[in-house]
Amino acid sequence: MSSAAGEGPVRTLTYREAVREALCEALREDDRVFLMGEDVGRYGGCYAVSKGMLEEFGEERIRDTPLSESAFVGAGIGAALGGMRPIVEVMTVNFSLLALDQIVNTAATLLHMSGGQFSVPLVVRMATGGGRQLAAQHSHSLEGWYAHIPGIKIVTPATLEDARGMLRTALEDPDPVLIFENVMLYNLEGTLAENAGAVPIEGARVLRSGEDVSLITYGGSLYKTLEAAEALQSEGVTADVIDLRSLRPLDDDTILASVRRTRRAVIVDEGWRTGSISAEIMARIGERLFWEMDAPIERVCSAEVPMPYARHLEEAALPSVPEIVAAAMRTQSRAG
Amino acid sequence: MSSAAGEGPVRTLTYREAVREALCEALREDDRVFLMGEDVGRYGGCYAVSKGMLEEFGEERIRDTPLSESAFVGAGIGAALGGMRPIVEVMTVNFSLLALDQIVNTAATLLHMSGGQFSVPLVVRMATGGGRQLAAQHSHSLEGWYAHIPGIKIVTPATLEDARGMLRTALEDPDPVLIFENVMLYNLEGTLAENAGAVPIEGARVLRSGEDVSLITYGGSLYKTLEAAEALQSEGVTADVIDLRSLRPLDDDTILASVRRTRRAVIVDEGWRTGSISAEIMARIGERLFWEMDAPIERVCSAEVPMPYARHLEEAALPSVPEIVAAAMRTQSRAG
Amino acid sequence: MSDARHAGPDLPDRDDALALLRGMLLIRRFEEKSAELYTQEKIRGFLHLYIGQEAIAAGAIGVLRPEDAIVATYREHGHALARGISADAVMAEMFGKVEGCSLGRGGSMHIFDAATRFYGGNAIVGGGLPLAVGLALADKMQNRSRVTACFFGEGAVAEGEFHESLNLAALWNLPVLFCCENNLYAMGTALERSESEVDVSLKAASYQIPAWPIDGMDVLAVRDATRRAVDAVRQGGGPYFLEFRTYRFRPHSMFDAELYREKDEVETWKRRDPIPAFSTRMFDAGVVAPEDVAMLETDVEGEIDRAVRFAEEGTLEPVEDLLRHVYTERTEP
Amino acid sequence: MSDARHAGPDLPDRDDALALLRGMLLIRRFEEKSAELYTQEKIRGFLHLYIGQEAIAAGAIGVLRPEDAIVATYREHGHALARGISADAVMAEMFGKVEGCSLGRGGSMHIFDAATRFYGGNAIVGGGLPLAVGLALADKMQNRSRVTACFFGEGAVAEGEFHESLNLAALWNLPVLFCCENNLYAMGTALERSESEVDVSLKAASYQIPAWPIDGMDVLAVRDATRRAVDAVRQGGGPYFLEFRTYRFRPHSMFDAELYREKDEVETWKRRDPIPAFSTRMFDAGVVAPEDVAMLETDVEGEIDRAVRFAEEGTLEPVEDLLRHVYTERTEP
Ligand SMILES: Cc1ncc(C[n+]2csc(CCOP(=O)(O)OP(=O)(O)O)c2C)c(N)n1
Ligand SMILES: Cc1ncc(C[n+]2csc(CCOP(=O)(O)OP(=O)(O)O)c2C)c(N)n1
Ligand SMILES: [Mg+2]
Ligand SMILES: [Mg+2]
Repeated sequence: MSSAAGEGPVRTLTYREAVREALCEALREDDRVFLMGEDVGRYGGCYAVSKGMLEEFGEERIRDTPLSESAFVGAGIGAALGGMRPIVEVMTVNFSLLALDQIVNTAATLLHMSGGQFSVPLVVRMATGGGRQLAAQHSHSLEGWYAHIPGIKIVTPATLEDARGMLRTALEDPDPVLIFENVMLYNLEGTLAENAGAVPIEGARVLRSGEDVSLITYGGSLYKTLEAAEALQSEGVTADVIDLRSLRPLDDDTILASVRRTRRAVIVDEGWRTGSISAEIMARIGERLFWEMDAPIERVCSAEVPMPYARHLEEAALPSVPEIVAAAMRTQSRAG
Repeated sequence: MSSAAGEGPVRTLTYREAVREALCEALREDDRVFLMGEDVGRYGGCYAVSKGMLEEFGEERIRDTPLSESAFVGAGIGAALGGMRPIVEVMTVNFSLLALDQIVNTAATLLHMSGGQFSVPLVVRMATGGGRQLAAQHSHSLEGWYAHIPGIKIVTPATLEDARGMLRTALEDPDPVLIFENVMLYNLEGTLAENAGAVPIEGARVLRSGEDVSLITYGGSLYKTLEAAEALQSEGVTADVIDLRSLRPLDDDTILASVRRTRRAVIVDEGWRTGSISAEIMARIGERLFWEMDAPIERVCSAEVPMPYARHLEEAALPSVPEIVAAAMRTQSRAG
Repeated sequence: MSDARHAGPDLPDRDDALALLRGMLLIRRFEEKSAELYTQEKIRGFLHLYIGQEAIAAGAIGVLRPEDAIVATYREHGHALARGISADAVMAEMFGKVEGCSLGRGGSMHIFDAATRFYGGNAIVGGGLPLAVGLALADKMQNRSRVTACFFGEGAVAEGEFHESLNLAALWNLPVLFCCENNLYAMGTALERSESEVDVSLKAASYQIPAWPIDGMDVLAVRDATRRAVDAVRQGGGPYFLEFRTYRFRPHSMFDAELYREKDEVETWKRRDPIPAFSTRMFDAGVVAPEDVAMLETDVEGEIDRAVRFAEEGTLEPVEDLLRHVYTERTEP
Repeated sequence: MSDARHAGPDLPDRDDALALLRGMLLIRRFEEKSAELYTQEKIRGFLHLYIGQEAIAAGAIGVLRPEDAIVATYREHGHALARGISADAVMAEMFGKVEGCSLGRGGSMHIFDAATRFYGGNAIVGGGLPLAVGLALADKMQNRSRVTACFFGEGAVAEGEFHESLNLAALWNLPVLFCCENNLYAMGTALERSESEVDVSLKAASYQIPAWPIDGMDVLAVRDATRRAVDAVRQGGGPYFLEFRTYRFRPHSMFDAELYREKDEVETWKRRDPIPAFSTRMFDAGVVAPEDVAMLETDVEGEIDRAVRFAEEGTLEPVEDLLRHVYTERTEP
């Protein structure tokens, strides 16, 4: 699905492997880097991302933690202050709620409270998203929610390039970066340049260009959106597809440049509709391009319901390709 | 500042007293109701709201808790399931982050996960907001952020009537209701009808009517907004002022009816700008009234910075009357 | 309590022994069937089997009265069945059918049942403990002599919610029975790799809660300890903590490659399988005969087959109802 | 350690005694001045005074080396001064001036200083403990023999973060010195109303961390215990826990009506005021003379006056800089 940008030699791998490569590279190249979290070591990672890494790097650097989300996220902050470059894996975003105090009240505020003295070069990775019938406590998509918090950065690698390349840049960042990996992407297969490496963690990317509408999305919804764009094409509607890549900061320039041209936009995200990141993007477009829009901005989000277990209900709750197509088509019809 | 709606006899009291009256009434009239939280008893409440209540109701029903936010909020959920009507006071929204797992993963999901079997008639009260120079860890305004979560209700009493009347209705609600009391309001003095009692917890209220712009706000920003409306009037611009009262659910009808008429809107809220509740309201207006708007919707929010201690910086970070006036004036000038 | 551990509980009579055995067998076969149905993709999501730990649910839950409450985890089919929730309702739940005990909205990890006061089915490790404290608080405030039994794994001991909840329960003298099922692993993390103090009972005792380790592979020991504990709790003695030492024979969930433990260790524990251990003991004591077990097996098989059929034949909730059960449905006055 | 508690530490010499006394006096007078400035509205927000607890900061922090780290709470002026952060910088911080140690962005609750490895100033009860664990983890992983001293009140013991952090520190054998200042109250909540087990050291010991109660009103006892503990930690012995038994003489903050404790109790404790207790003892032993104290008082007064002047004369950060320090400012390459 995903493909390498450059021209050089490429290879096939999964998103999971791309993340693992990035982790291994970071640990190999910088002694200060270590991975810490529940079951990252012996078990090989809940989603098998860190499988085999314990053998290569040892248990000090592939550090299994007890079930103590708040303490080990906080310990990550402390270790970052102490000169290390910790990568804390919170198994899934669902459990990160137990560590939210450390993230919001400490990681995000420390630099500011100390008048600029203490930067927190912490990377937190977590799996996010629904779609695996894991029901109401295991299917949150809260990355857009986290984007409300000043002092942290939120990135959402959706492509193999980003899975492979964002970690490195996040580790070089002096401030806390939260990386959200959508659970549905781990098995995604694609090609990647042999020499794929670090990529910026800021800035959106236009993955497909069109004239009639801007489809704006990120993470797990990217492939649905690309599929929708394909379907729209066959209806004669061509679409820009923007992968936001970073939710905080948002890349206003790329979003506005696209929408200014297409004059119509659909935002797709897996957060619950009310207060999702789509609302923020709609607000920004409205603020900046009010006079230029040809149709109300549409959004396709998750239904406002804790995720049901039953498959047909979960499917109905999540954004779908037909919904995206329908929303895009609505932007094409004139008048109110 | 605040004044009684009806015609009957009135009396003067503070917002704090109105909340206390509501609490006392609830405890007197229903044996199942009790108040639990840090320092609600012996200390008299961090903001002196429950002062004197221990003496009247005893320590079983005015229940001091240890510093264990997650456990006592969770115990509130359990007690609600067990037939009680707990009012859990989380001292301030800042500490509620420690209890977020219980709120989001249990209180908000239990009814759904159980297929409709277990309602959670829990009321959680917390103080919210900045403005008292309490700096980055003690000045959050996260009520709009909480409004993202399906399964809970979010209310923000801004007037004496609501401080006095929403609690009762919240206690009668079968689902979790979070009541956010802005810290700057506790000393607010006003009049209230002698017989003031329960008021609905849903539905916005138009507190002032005008023709030229809709000023939409809630909680601590209400009085700034009313002041701005007064100032605007002297510039010949008349404004609707809407007190949202409830952030989840939002009262679309009242918002849309007003904006449909004024064709211009300013949202004022104390949340950090990105992803604040104002974004959601802007999104909804854009979705429904795209063709009817005469100007881009404006918002006045908090600056995207952890709250600085220094007074002049805190003041600059929070929404202010001049900013609201300026935003409203911007909506009055035609063309882009 | 210590007496009990040394002398050992009395031998059960035939009916009693058969009931205990049936209880364990039902869970075992139900779980085996669930594993099968998972590979057939009839059951989806996460599936955590209780195989190896049956003596705990079967031994402990029988002691509770109907008015008592239960709080459990995502590994809770055993507790649900032991509590008397029908295999039909649990199976249908895992099939995502309306006939499931949670309408199919919960799935394997979220079994709920108001009729038997079964409060889930919590998939957040440690998340159920505060809930149990609150249920017990409600009982205490309403002067009811009910007990809330809260089951959780030893992995939960590291969570802040464990600490806060035990303190609250002890401080307020609440009728909670904490049942820690120490199966030595939290996913792939062995207890000694997650706790500085591996004696879980000792940890609990530091809250001034009476706490005992119990052989969780011995259904009689489990029942006996639970009886004494429940009696103490019901009489207003405050919370009680039982650490059931046990082992899960299967992977953590259906996704687990079991890299973290030796096959040998698993085999050693399997030799202590609570079901043959108990039946052999009953054979030896002449309380139960091998034919009885064969009959129980047939009976249980029938019950499970019916449950699978029930689940298969169940209906899916209409998609139009997606948004239901987010807020309580009230009939307007 | 128990030896030390029985035999008592050696008598200090004159310079040493004067330094200890000056350390305590500086904090006491600084806090008294702060209270005054608060009523004048020069200092705003929340203000938590350390009066009564001076022996702890003065006694313990002197033991640390420059390369060691400190994590503290919102009641941290004493620790900051004891660590050698200038009264100027702390006072200016509370005035909200750029010359303050946190640029005036932090205020009374958020004193930070990179030069002395003073990591705040955390206003979330219990929030500093995980941080301390992480700082110690960094030292251990980098093979540095540094100690992280983490100060917190007994109220924090009920928090989940306390539990999780102690376990992590012990499990990983990290160089953290946990310093619990048990002043018997968390705001208005007495220890016995918040903990089922009121022996805080016993609680800590349940994580297999060596833990001792120390008389926190005796600066020599504090210092002696801290020395031994720090030595053990620095030598790789893992974490250590000291419970300093103390009392705060003033209200929790400037908003506290003190409804929860008797005047008598406060007066009883004031008779154990660590400053006169120590100076009297030094007079009696002939180590220090009353005139010395008078000189120290004058000296301290001067230092504080200068600090107030410094703060008064300080500058406000330009409002245009509001959005600074949210993210690290990098000079583009
Ligand atoms: C707060 C939280 N963190 C992590 C997980 C992921 N997880 C699910 S089960 C489990 C292990 C729990 O072990 P234990 O408590 O011993 O119970 P067991 O599975 O052995 O029955 C983990 C880490 C979770 N569900 N909740
Ligand atoms: C998580 C959290 N909950 C509540 C508060 C409000 N609060 C501030 S200080 C305090 C009491 C803390 O007592 P203790 O830990 O004993 O420290 P002391 O104030 O006695 O020094 C409380 C409840 C807080 N700051 N953080
Ligand atoms: Mg386990
Ligand atoms: Mg205290």
